[in-house]
Formats: sequence, structure tokens, C-alpha cells
Amino acid sequence: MSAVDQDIQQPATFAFTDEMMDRAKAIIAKYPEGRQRSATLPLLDLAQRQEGWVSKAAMDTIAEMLDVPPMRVYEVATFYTMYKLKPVGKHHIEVCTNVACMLRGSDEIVGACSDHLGIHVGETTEDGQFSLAEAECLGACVNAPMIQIGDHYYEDLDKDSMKAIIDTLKRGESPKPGSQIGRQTSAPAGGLTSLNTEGFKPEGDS
Amino acid sequence: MLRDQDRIFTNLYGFHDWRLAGARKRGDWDNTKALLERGREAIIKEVQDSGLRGRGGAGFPTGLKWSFMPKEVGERPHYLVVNADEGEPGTCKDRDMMRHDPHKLIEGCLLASFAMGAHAAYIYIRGEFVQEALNLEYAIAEAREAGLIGPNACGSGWDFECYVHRGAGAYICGEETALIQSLEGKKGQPRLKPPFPAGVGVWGCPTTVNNVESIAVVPTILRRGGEWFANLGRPKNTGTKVFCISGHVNNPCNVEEEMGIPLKELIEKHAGGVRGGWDNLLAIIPGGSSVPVLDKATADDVLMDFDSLRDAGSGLGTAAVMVMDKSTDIVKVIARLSRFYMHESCGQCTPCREGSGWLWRVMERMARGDATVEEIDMLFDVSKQIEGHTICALGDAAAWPVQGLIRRFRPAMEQKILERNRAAAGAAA
Amino acid sequence: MITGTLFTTWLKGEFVGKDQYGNRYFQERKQPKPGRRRKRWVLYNGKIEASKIPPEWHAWLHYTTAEPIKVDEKKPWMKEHLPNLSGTVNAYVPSGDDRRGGKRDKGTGDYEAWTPGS
Amino acid sequence: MPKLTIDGIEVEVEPGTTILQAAEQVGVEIPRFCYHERLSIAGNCRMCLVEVQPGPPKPAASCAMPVADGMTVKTNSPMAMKARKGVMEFLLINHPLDCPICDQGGECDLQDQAMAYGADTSRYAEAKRAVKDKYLGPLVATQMTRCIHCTRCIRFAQEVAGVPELGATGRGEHMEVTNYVEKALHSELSGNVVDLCPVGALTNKPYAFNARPWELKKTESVDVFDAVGSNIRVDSRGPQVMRVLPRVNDDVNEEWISDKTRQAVDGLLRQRLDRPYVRKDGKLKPATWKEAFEAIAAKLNGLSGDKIAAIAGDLADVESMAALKDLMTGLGSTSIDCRQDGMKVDPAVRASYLFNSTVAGIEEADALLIVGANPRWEAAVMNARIRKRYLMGGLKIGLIGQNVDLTYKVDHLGTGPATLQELVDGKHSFAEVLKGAKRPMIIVGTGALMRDDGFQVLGAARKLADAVGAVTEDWNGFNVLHTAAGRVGGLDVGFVPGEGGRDTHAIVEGAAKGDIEVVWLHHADEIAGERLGKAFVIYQGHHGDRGAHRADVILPGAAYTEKNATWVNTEGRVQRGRLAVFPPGEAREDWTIIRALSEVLGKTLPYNTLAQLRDRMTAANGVFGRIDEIVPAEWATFGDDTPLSADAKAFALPIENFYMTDSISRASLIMAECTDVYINGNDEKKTGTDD
Repeated sequence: MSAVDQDIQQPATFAFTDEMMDRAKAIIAKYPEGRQRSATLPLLDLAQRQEGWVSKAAMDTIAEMLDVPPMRVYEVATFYTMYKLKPVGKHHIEVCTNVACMLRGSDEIVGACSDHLGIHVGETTEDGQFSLAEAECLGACVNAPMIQIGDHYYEDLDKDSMKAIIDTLKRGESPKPGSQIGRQTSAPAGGLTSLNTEGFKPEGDS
Repeated sequence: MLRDQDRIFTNLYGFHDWRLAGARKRGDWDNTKALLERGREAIIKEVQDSGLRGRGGAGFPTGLKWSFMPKEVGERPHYLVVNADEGEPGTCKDRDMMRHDPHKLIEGCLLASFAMGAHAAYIYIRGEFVQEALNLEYAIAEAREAGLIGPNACGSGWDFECYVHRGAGAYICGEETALIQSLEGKKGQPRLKPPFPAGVGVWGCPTTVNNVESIAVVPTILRRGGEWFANLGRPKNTGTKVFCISGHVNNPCNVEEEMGIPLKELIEKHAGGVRGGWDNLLAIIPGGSSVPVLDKATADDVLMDFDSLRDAGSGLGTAAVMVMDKSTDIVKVIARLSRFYMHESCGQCTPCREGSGWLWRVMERMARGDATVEEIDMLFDVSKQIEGHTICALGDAAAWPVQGLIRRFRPAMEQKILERNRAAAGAAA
Repeated sequence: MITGTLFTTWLKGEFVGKDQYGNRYFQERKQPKPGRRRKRWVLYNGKIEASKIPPEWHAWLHYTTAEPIKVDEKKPWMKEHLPNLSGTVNAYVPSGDDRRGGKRDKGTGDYEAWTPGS
Repeated sequence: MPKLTIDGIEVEVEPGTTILQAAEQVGVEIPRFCYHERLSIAGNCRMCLVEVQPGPPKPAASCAMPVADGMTVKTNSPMAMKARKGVMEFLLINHPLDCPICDQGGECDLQDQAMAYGADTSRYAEAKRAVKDKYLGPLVATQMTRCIHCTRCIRFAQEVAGVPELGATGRGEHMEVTNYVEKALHSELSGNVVDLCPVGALTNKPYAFNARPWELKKTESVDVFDAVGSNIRVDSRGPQVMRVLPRVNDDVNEEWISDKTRQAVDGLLRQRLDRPYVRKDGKLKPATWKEAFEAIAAKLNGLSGDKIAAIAGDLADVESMAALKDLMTGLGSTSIDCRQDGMKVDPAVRASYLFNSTVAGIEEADALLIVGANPRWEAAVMNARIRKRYLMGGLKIGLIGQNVDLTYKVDHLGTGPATLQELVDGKHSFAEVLKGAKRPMIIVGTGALMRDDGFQVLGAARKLADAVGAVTEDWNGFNVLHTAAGRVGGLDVGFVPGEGGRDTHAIVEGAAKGDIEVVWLHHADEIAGERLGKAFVIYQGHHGDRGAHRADVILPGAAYTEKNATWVNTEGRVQRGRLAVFPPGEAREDWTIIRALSEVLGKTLPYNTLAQLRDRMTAANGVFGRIDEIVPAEWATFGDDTPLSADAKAFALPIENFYMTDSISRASLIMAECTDVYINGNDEKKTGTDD
């Protein structure tokens, strides 16, 4: 995005809540004296957690907090894909469509989301509950296909489990993150092939 | 086949407690003070003796990299930065280490930092790994509480702090100088080298950037000796490695194996074999999206380590094995990768910024067959114009899959073009 | 009017006609020798000025036509003949000239002069 | 010193030199887009790739690669040629081929280098990228589709101008150079991004679609909008100055010029005095030169010299002041002054009114005190030099006066003379900073000297300079920052009150009282007309500005682009401006007017040519014979030693509006627009039909 999107209602002001401000201060303290600019990324993340997206006012506030020119914050916010520069749905579904997931049917997952929600990629449902996006590799390739909603990964999906997750969210409940076929994280589904030697106990006999 | 006793990541799948108590039972933080007391030189020497090569993709000897740091700490403090910006398509090993074995990483950070004279380490974790970052933060807090890190870490007299810095969604931040830029709160655009990070790194200070796995294996290497590690695998390609097997296999999984394991054995033993049998194999990308694709003939007997894969015209990369069976439209797969690189190009330098988009557009047409045979040669030439002309390796990474495709699967591309032309001619007639 | 021409006219000339401005046109009375044309000339009414000759007589004078063109009917598109006015007060002045108000399109180097009170 | 071979030529260069710089030294040209010698190295265009041995088997970016001993560089090997051709192709795939409608056409780096290094056809058959244009204010037009992302403009704004308002948003193909907020670029140097842009992405907005470079006559000249004396090139077509560009002079302006210098020239076409005027019956009527001269002669006839006075203004050139001084001497008057703002300096001591450290000398300073000046407005280009020095590190800057944003960090010590006195008395901690510095600098602005206690301020600054050791054998840290291009020239030529003569203040007072009957305002526009009482005012100048309104006789002179004239900048550097176009209408070069009038008055001046006049100037003051040289001024005691009053009022700044400081810029429509945008704060992009 090259300039403030004129179509979006930009809030006039932004201020961190007290809780967020405490977190922001803790983050800034992680970096050496005078290197507070390093906190640009985490602070933008905090602003997004507070508001659901990153407004220009939030960027200006952060620029002032960190004593960097606002332009440098705009650059950062537009560079990284995780910052939403316009409001998205409450549940922002990001479907990984990169090769590992594609090989295992991510197109079907996108299709299932699209059908079930009645929106295309890049759109938000009318009630503002769901929005759908394609993502690049999210780093859970052995559990493909997978999606991310908010802070959680949902893995080993198929059409039905995808719809089930959406339904659960629609009901206002939280679906169980992780593998949807009940497998232990990245272990092979067909039973362990390593770390399974008789008598091998990594944590000792206790 | 690696014995379980020789596996380093004994909680790779998270069956056990990942917190400090569980980690201690698995041997982490066991008399770390004694390891530190060996001294900086000894630690670096041990790591050099182990033959450990960087696990982030390039395979640069880790001990050697550490030795590039200035011997004496001058006015500028030293920093260790851990690259946990795992984003190479096909790769998901660091994620497991961070969520299931965070203490191995933190202990490794302490040891590596001490060896390089750094009092602080920053773990740059990709922004999407929220749960993993939380686990890490929790583990760091635990370790600090226990006096394992912080002032006088493990009672060694060495002050050490470890921080988690979350990224925000940019593949390019896996490149070490881009990662440094991002850690400084800037856009993740790679810097020009020289100067190298060991001279001018984060905030202008000497810095070493290491992959999660490279750091997390250090405590075990020091405990069991560099010789033990060096005896695993083949010469110059030593030790164990966590492989990520994804795609058209029966049981995709992560597994720690010995370096140099035959590719076929790796897949058959741990991933339940290729869907529909080994003969149904079409191609394998052996080391994450950036390395050229292997055809079946090569995959039959290639060994999984740096040198033999390099000799086979590909690379070990991050050891992310993506398997494709005969149902795969290989052109479409590479086109998808081209889109990935177009999307992730930082935009800084010309060949990658302009070239990656060009490659993707032509590849999309190739995937539809909407091209001419001559354009395959042009595509190859364009990819050659990107390769080696960019600031960082992303340009190369964007070019290689396309080159690999043209080298090994040119008939498939020509077939598509031919079919489409025939269909068009049929429609016209 | 030149005396020589008057003399020649009296000696050899044959009156052909007169235009609306009073210029009189003559040609040689005698048939010329073979291979030569009859000379044609004009006696101006007043100041000698070549551009005073109207086109119909100009054509005859320059042997473009055998006979002077007779204008029987004035077509609406026909303009009154005008002698060259350069150098006279009636000379053409483009609209941008100061003498015609100086109003013209802006051109390179135009400047706006200051005037008192502005 | 590393020794290397470039294209077979062996060369030894300073360590730390880049390959590209080394190649330039031996005359091997390497094409480049992003590299610029006055900006940081970006290394992103990849046009400068060359083959380097020893090294990896791929070409290296020569702009960023430091030389090493024994290196072999090939700039024309097949590898380098192929790399270049490839980069050129990539640059062009998304660059619109709209050269015929592009203002950069004919002076475009991309065009030139595509001719030299590019292929004849494109293999790119996909859709091209289009990018929305940005708003950067009234001076810079954008066509961002043409941008090749070299980031020169971003680096300029960040590093030189000190306004980090430009950046590159997005990434990959969608990276865009932008200011994101659609606001004007808040810099007095913004126009320089147009020169820096290697393509037609950023172009000169007022000049848009007015001319092509090959139809312009280029005249090398000197700028007069401030006292820096920036070197400029005046591009004219026929009788019109089309644009002004900077000329490289490392000692003065490097290669930057301020926006006023660049864009105020449209004022040369407005409000021009193109004929003499004489006041008849209370009204100014157009007149001939003869009538004007006769009116003056009639007034001066028999008038005693002490009733005549002359004030020279900011845009007066040295030649005309020399001639006018001679004429006034002939008329028996010694009441002449070139300081219309009444600033107090000691004309007898050249060091008391010069910027002694020189502009280039700023880079050697290690402590700086600014007194009553805003260099950002009074000398924008010099301010960039101070910022450059600041960015090198280790420069402490103190400011006394109005606390303005100078684009670098300053310690604001105080607002008025009291603080300066504290420093002189050694009671202020910053005095220690100056004392501790090897090469301390003190810059005194006209704002601090044009006050009633100006001589005391001057004396205090001189005492401070002595006290902190700012004046040594090879360094003079005492500096006066002038704002007027004609000021130092006037002082050097002796256009100051002679024996028994009155200064500006006294002239105005005398005119109000009626003691002075004739006042000659020579390019002087800052004297309020009503203060001159009933005096007969002769105004010589080129614009119908304040001076002309009050005049009884107007003598139309030439503006700086219309005459061959000498200018002396604030450092005391004598420079020659040259005639680019002729003065409009009846207007004449200034010294010729005075020479002609002298004959009518019966006081014929003894020179008929410019050369003769210049010889006479040089005979009177040797500096005029030393063009573009710095003649160090002798240090002496000057100023008033009386301590400054503790409750003296704060220093005021001489410039209220950077964009309108003289008769030319006040007549400029573009400067009026800039005033609206930057001074009145209407800096957001106008929408819809307003644009």
C-alpha cells in the first residue's frame, strides 16, 4: 500500500490502553538503551491486538513513542504481511497455499472456506465475523494442509474438519487447535518410527 | 539408522513435559557451569571438532563462524542472534524444537554467547509462531528464575540475557542481514556485504546469526563430545539432523536422523513411503523450496547430506523433503513457488524485484501451457539474469527451482504447451 | 509616369482597356516579327506600384491569357483587389501588436510589466 | 595503499575506496543509477556489477565493494556485460516507454544507459506495472510508474535535507517510493530530488512540459537569493529564463540549491520595470530615459552634497554600487550605505563581516555556536553543510535565539544577548565546549546585528571568539551569516558612509526631517516609503516592489540573470554572474544607467566599459581581482566592548518567510504557492477539482 487508503475511515487518534502500555514498556526495555526503534515490530503487533488492525494514528503514536520518523514506521507496517492496514474479520482465516499444503489439498480447504462462508479470498463476511486470506508457508508443512486463525494453527485438515472449525467459531466456541486428526504434533501418523526403542526413556526411569 | 540414544531432540514430538522440570530430566541444564568453565576457546574448538555445519540452509561450519567474532570485546558489545524465522516452504523443524525443547535452545544460547563473548542473545522468531514464542518466553522466565540465565548465569560468573523478538511475516527476514535489520525495527531488507555481521551486525555491533537447530545441538555436543557428533554421518557432513518430510507420503512427519541417510530409506522408514509406492514417485525437493528439484532417478540413491546433494545438482538446504507423486502437476508446483518468491522479494534490488515477478508470470502461463517452446529458453535465460546478481540469496532461490524444473522436467513443460496448442487447433477446426 | 513610356505609347501603343482603378493597358499596334510576341504594358493611374494591377489584368499582362479576363459577375467569394499596403498606415498588423491592442496568446518570454498603482 | 588493476590499468588508491570510485580515478566509466557520491551507498540498482578477481564466480556491485590489494577488476568482460544487460532489461520491463511525453527526455540516465548498455528489443510480454502518483508539494511532480526504486530521493531527504519524510512502502514488485501521507515535502531543498532522480519519476512541477533540454541556452551564473552564492546554471530559451539548476562547486553549494533559487525565477517575468517613470503631478508617468535623467538633473542641480544620500539593497551588484559610489562622491555626498537593514559591522575590518571559516570549513569544525540566526532559512544550502558535519559525528551545536528546527540537534542555550554575555564571561557551560574544541565556530546572524545593540553583540561575539581560541593562525571561527547577496560586495566596495556621512538609519531619519532631500534607492526595497518624508526618491531596480511605489523617478535596471555582474558571498568569495537573457523593454544593465546619468549631471564617470570599471574596482580593493578565491581577512579588534544588557530583548530572525525575501521572490507565483503550502500550512494534497 503506497498511501493511506482513502476508502478506509481512519481513526483520528490512537492510544495504548494501560495494560498494553505496560507491555509496550516491557518490550522496549528488552533492547539496549537508545535502540528503542527495535520495538517497532512488537509495538505494531500490540496496536493490532488492541484495535484489530493498524491505523495511521497508531503508527504515528508508535513513531512518537520510539522517536523515529513516522515514515519509517509506515515503511515497516507496509512491509510485513502480518500487519493489517484495514479492518479484517473477527476471525481472520489464513489458509496456507504454499507447495507443501498445496500438494495435500489446500485448494480444497480454500474452496471449503469460500463455500461455507460465502466469501472469496480477500473478503470479509457481511457480519464482520470472518475474513479469508491466502498465506505463504506458515511452517507446519508436515501437518499440511493447515490454516491459522488468530494465534492458533489448525492442522491436518480436510473439507469436513475445516467446516467444523468454522461452525465451532460461528457458535462462539473455540475449536481445538493443532492436528484435527488426533495425531501428536509432527509425529508420523502411523505410529512412531523413532524415539520408540524398548527401554529408551529420555526422562530416565522415574 | 540412528539409535534413539544418539538422538538429541528426545522430546521432538512433545510427548513429554517441555518445561524446565521435564527438560532437566532429559539432561538439559545438567551442570552447565562445568561446560562454561572449559572456557571460550575450548567450546569453540569442541564445536569445530564436531564438524557441525549450519542447519539453516547454507551449511557453513558453525565453529568457524563463531571464530570470526572479534577475540576481545571492545567498546561495542557482542550479540548472538538466533534465526528462528523459519519460513522456507517445507520446513517446520525449528517450530518443534522451540515448542517442545525450548531449554535446549536457551542453554545453547548461553553456551554460544559465552563462547563469543556476548552477554545477550536475541531469538528472532517468526511472527506467526505465537504459541512457540509463548513457550520460549515461558522457558526463558523459568530459566531466569532458576538462575540459569541472567546475572551470573548458572553460577559461572557470566551475565547473560536472552530475549525473544517476534517478526511480523516476511520470509526474507530469514536472511541474516535482513533479520538484523528487522531486529533493529526496520524493513527486512538485506544489507550489503561486506561488512559481515561478525564485524558490523545488529546495532552496529559484532553479531553472529545462527539457526535454531545449530544452537540447540550445542549443549549435547559439548556434553557428549565433538567426537561423538563427528562419528555420526559422513566426513564433513557430520551429526544428526531433523528432517521434515511432507507432501505425497503416507505419514508426513518430522524426524531426527543421521546425516547422510539415503533419501529413499528416510522416506520409507519414517514417512511410510511414497503414496502409491516408490515407483509412483515423480520428483522430490530435498531441502526446502529454494533448492532445485530432483527427479526419481536421482532420488533413488542420493544421500541426504550437504555434499552428496550438491553433487546431485541440488542442496540439503533445511532438509525439508517435499515429495511429489505422479499425480503432481510439477509445472504448477514450481509456478506456485515462483509466486512465493515474487511475494517475498523485499523489493530492494532490481533483478529480484523485477525478475521474480517476470518468472512468476511466465511460469503461470507455462502451467497453463499458454506459451511457446522458445519461451522455455527465455525463461531459463531470465532466471540466469537474476541468479548471482542480487544482494542476497533470495534471487538465487527464486531462480533455482525454475532452473531445476527446466533441467529435469522440460518435456513436461513442452507437453503442456503442445497439448494446449492442439486443443486450440482442434477448437479452431 | 515616365516620359519615355508615354512617347512609346503614343508612337506604337494600342489601347486595350482600363481597369477599375484607372490603370490603362496597351499593346503594340503592329504585328511583331515572326517568333516574337506583341509587347504589353500598363500606364499606372497615379503612383507606379506593381501590386495595383488586379489579377484579371495581371494575367493578360504576363501573357497568361490572350485577352483580358472579363469579370461579368462578382461571385460572393471574390474579394476586392488590394494593392500591397506594406509601409502604409493601412498595412497589416497582427492582433498581438500593440497598435491593435496587444492582445495575443502567451508566448515564451512574455513578461508582465509593472504599472504604477498596481 | 592497495594496488589494483581495472581493465588492465594499474592504480593505487586510498584504502576504503570503492571499486567504482577507483575506476573513476582512472577514467573507466561504470554505469550506475542508485550510487551518488554525496549520498550513502545503497547498492540496490545492480547496474554497476563488474567482474572481480579473486572472488566468488559472480559479479560484484562495484559501488559498494571496497578495493583490496591485488584485485583485478574487469568492467567489460562478458560476465559484467551480461549482468548489466540483464539489469537493464529488468529495469525496463516495468518502466513505461513514454519518453516522448516525459519531461526527463533528453536528460535521462535510464534513456542514456539503455542506449549504451541495453538490448534493442524487450522480451517481456506480460502486463506492465502501473503506480499511482504521489503528492510531494508544489515543486515536485511525480509520475511514479517511471520509478526504478533507486532510493536516491529517500536518501537525500533523510541524509542531506534532514526531513525523513520519504520512504519505500510495501515490498517486492509493489514497493513504492512515497511519503505515504500525501503531504508536501517539508524541506527548503526539496527541488534537488528532481536533479537526483535518474528517471522521470520526479520532475520539476513548475517547469513541466515547458521545454526540452536541447533547446535551452545554458549560462553559468551565481545565485542571489541568499548570501551563500550558490553556483547555478541558468537555462533560458529566447528572452525567458526557463529554469535554474545547480552547478557543482564543492566549496560552496556542493551540488544543491535551495527551492527559492530554483523556482523563484518565474518572478522574473512579473512586475517588471521595463521603462523609466517620472512622477508628474503626484503620479508616476512613463517617460523616456532622457526625461528621467533630466528630471533627476533638475532636482540635483545646485543641491549640496550633504542633502543627497544613497542606499543599496540586497540585490545590488558590485559594479553598479561602485559606479554609484563614484557618482555620489562626484556629487559631494558621503551618505551612502549598503546595509538597508541597519546591521552593525565594522566596514574597516573585513574579518568583522565575513563568514571567515568558509562554508567548506564547516566540515572541519568541532563545536558550533549559532547566534541569532536560522541557517535553515537564511542559507538553506549551508545548513545542509552543517547537517553533513553533524552527521559525521562529534559536533556540538549551541543556539542562542529563536529555537527553530534546523534538521539537526542543537542545545538551545537561550534567546537573547544575556546568554551571549554569559558565554563571554565564561559563566555558561557551553563556553567550555567551545574552549575544548580544536576548531570552534561562532555564527552570528544578521538578526543579532541589525539591532540597536548590534555593535555590542558584534563585540561580544568577537570577545568570545578570542576567549575560546577560535582564531588561530590557520583557523578563524568567527562568522557573520549574511542574508543578502549584495551585502558583502557593498562592504568590500566601500558602499558605506564616508567622512561625515550618514548610515541607513540616519539617512531615513534625515529624509523624514527634511535634512536629506534626495534619496537614491539602489535595488533597495526594504525601506518603508512613508519613512522617507518628502525626500525626492530615485529608485533603480528591476521590479515594481516597495521601492518603486514611493519613487519620484524610476530607472529600470536588470535582474541578476540579465547582467554581467560581480557578487561576493558571505565568505567573501568573489564570483561572476553572467547575462543569460537581456533586460526587458527599456531596462538596462545597472552600471550603464549610472554611467549615462553621470554624463547628464556633468560628473562623467571615468569608464566606458565593464572591463574598465572592474579594473577600477580591483585597484580600490584587490579582492575583486581574485575571482572564486577566498582571501583570508586580517583579524583585528572590532565592535563595542560594552557588556550586553541582561534584559535586552531576544534576538529576532531577519526572515519571516523563506519563500518571499526579495523583490523577485515576492513577484513569483510559485513562491506564493509555496508560502501558502509551507508557511500557511496548507500542505495536504488538494482533492478533486482543486488540483
